[in-house]
Amino acid sequence: MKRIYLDHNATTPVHPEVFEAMVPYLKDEWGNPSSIHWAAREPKKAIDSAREKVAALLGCEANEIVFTSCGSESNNFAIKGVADALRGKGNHIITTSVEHPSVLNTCKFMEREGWEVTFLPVDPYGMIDLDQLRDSITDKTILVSIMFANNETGTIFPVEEIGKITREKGVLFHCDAVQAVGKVPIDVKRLNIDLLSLSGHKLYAPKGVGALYVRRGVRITPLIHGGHQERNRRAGTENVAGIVALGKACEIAMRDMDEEVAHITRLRDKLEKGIMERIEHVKLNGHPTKRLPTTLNVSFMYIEGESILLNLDMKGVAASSGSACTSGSLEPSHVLMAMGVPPEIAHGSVRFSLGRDNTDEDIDYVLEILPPIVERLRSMSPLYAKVKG
Amino acid sequence: MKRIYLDHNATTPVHPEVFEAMVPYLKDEWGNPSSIHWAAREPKKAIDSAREKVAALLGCEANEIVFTSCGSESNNFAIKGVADALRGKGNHIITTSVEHPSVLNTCKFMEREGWEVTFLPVDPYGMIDLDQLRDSITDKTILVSIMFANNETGTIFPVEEIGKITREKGVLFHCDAVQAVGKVPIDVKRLNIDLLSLSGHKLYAPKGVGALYVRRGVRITPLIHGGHQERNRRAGTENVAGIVALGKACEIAMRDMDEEVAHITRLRDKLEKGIMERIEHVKLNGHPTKRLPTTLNVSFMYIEGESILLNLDMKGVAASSGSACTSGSLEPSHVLMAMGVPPEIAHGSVRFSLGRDNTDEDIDYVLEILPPIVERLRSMSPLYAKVKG
Amino acid sequence: MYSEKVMDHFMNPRNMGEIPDADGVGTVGNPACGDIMQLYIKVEGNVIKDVKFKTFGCGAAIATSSMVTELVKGKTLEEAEKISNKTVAEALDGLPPIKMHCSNLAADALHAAIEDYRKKRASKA
Amino acid sequence: MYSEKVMDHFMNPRNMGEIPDADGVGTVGNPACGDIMQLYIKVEGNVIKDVKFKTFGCGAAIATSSMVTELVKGKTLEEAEKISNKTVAEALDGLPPIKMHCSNLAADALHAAIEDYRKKRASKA
Ligand SMILES: Cc1ncc(COP(=O)(O)O)c(C=O)c1O
Ligand SMILES: Cc1ncc(COP(=O)(O)O)c(C=O)c1O
Repeated sequence: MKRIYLDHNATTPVHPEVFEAMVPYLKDEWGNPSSIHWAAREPKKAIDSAREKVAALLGCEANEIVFTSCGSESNNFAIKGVADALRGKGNHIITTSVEHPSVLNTCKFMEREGWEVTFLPVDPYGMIDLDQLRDSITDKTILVSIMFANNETGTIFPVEEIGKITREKGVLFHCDAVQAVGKVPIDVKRLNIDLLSLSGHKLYAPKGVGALYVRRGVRITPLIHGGHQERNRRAGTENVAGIVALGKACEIAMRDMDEEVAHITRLRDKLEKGIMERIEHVKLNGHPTKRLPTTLNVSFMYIEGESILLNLDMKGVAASSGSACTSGSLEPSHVLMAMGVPPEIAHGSVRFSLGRDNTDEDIDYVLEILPPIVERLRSMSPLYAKVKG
Repeated sequence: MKRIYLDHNATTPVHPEVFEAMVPYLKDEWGNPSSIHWAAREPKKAIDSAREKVAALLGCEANEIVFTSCGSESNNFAIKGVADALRGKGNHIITTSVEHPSVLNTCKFMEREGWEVTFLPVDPYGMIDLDQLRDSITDKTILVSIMFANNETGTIFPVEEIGKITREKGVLFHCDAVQAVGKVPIDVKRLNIDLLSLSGHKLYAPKGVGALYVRRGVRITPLIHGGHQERNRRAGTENVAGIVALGKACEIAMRDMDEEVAHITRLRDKLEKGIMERIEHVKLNGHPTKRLPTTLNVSFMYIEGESILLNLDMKGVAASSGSACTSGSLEPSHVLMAMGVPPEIAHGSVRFSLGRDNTDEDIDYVLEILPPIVERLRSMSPLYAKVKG
Repeated sequence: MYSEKVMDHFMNPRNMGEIPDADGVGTVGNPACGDIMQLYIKVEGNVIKDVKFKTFGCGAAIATSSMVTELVKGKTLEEAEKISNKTVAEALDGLPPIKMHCSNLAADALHAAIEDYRKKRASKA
Repeated sequence: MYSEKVMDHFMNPRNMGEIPDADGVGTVGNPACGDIMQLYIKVEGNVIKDVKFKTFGCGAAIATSSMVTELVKGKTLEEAEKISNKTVAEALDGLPPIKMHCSNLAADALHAAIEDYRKKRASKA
């Protein structure tokens, strides 16, 4: 069967070069980098070199990178770690209502712990209001956590402006850039970002490795206490193969980003245009232009997302409805709800997210099979019957 | 050069069968197990099957296993998670003074958070006093965290008796079994263990994966908040390849444990006897019999451990002095200090830890090169000069 | 995630459509929850002679709608009233736990249609 | 972790041993810290003619001991007094940060030996 993968925001395949780079650390170079004998030498060097590659992609120093196990850990570490370290200074955190659950639920946990959290609303494009952000910062505020780009809609936040505001107000800025790293050029110094989360499996490295950039001088309490790894910021024997993979993936991202983004953007735009031309009653979710090149989120009105996905899957096409991480839930996407999308339209949303290996044929195929699927489901829908009269 | 690895308590090589088992999940089956399309199917099945294998080794149900990124995360999760969930019930935790830093430093962090922590002392063999444990439990106690076997000395704790006491007193028992899993049969139900930590890279799986057994009914707050993974107990896209590897490693451990343990015990005893016969002024650290089959910790009096390790390393022999995780520190081992070993003798400790691939030739070689190394270093030592008069 | 039977009923739903001159119509669910089921019945004597559905919802919602129409066709009203959401789920070889509640309303739609039929008859009589 | 020079001095220490009739002996460190260095000097006129060491300690401790004996041999006492722990570490192409303090006491041992020599001379005079 044809297999077309359009769910790269959920996870990406492991890049063959990444796989090759990590294999030696699963076979012969399995030593513990903290040991002081031969078995440690190569793994230790490999970690140092990976750290430099990640740092190069973000425009920071190698020792500002802390390796973690995933994007969720990075987000928990950033928020809980900064909050703990600065609890003498204030008790207020600002975030948005469209963050990934690993930020949102962490912030809700912090509320339960007695912190005050402002969840900034968004407009119908999923954008925050910068004035509202500025006005929300009080002398009790210690942290602003706002994502670089939204995983469901691809909407890109005005990170540079947010960085200016937070720096000016003297509060820390954590940015969940899990979806943006490798797809958008990021320079943490220029953007005044103090902490930044990323996750390997969103940029062609395997699952099980992530990183948190922590600007030199930012105080942070470990989430995982124990040994001296990661300069006392994250205990646990290092996932050497995973870290090597992440380093390699960052190196490849730096090398290929321009070309890849051009390719992906062209295909995404072709898919978007094709859908809009072929199918009626389709609503674009997210910002029309300030958007990740990978992402197309649309609602097919009068029908429900999962039933579309199942039909696509029967034809070999993988997509998603909201974040894969939240698929355990039946609530309509919190992101679309926050954008004011009516629930029945939110339920009909499908996210297509593209990657480096997608081709024109992939898009042509989807554009061929999608209209009859939508039509068939609409023919079953009591809501559509009303529209058709 | 000859390469003889006697540092298996720091980390183990990846078993070739484990490597083979995980490769497909790094190459073709890279899907996100939470997705609802073809790419998720195989990864999801693989995680379910790995969970059953881990559960089988521990004698528990599959849904009592939560996958984590390492032993340190499991320990942090267990202690912080139970403490948070039960904070209405009490504010007292009991542990020992010889735990791994990931327990010890977590408990010190808890103290800073306002918790009361009892660090039970140990006798010269590294054993706790069960009466003292029983007497330490008050109606404020919510958790006892005691390791299964010590990573530095191999001393095995009376886990069954501890389980009886904690169950009788109605407090939870967390057991850091990172060093014991795969080397000692463990049945969490029979032993009345409520939470148990393990780490993949200590049993021939790669670094970057661990697990926490959480008995059904035990309330625990996540350490990593976010998505619905691991039944809402640990957010973050699953490290599928690592989890598969851990499952395979547990399966192999179950299959090979008896044979392996017999082999390793024989070699360890040969090494121990050989050293005692060939070298004067050597002190065994840890319990002479209640000890992991893998571990031999000895102090070479009048000389210092690192200088022995460096000499061994020059000859291709990898060993360690205290836990590799603490090698960033210059303090003499906290474990040996707690056992009352004088600091200069603690500084002279070397831990040899054996594994499945070690051979008689390995031991013969070490017994050949070690005496001249010790002699040479002693000839440089002002302390030895005094003894010799 | 779904059983083969669910997927079969989802991909090839039985009795999909409307009955313009239905004797009873039942509608349950609401768009906010992501599921709306509409069931039409044609009753002769005491027997359900024809039944059709329209559904807005996920795979489970569509499959349970289809299954309930199969279960009910030719049954007396009393027999039909005994069919529960659980019966429907079992006939489909089970549903994922998370789908047991919200997307498993087909029997409720059936009962609503029967009630509608009874009300209409009562008002005619 | 260690430079090649450190490893060379560690594996092939220069001037290891004691001088039974030393003119000055310096001992620094203590076993609790894991390092003890003992330095013996033989002085002629104002010049260090011979120097030997004994050390209990890690690689850095042994290498710095060896290095300081090389640096100091043939030097005047005044020149020797200018040698600092930093001088020794630099002569070894650096030490790991964690070793810069505790295991880098060789110059201290040297200064202690010189002081011992001066005291002895003073008490003889
Ligand atoms: C007893 C014990 N607990 C916990 C750990 C931590 O395991 P990891 O390095 O996987 O975090 C270790 C490893 O050094 C250990 O020996
Ligand atoms: C924006 C964003 N943040 C965080 C995460 C969490 O990353 P991980 O699954 O690696 O924990 C994701 C992945 O779904 C994401 O899209």
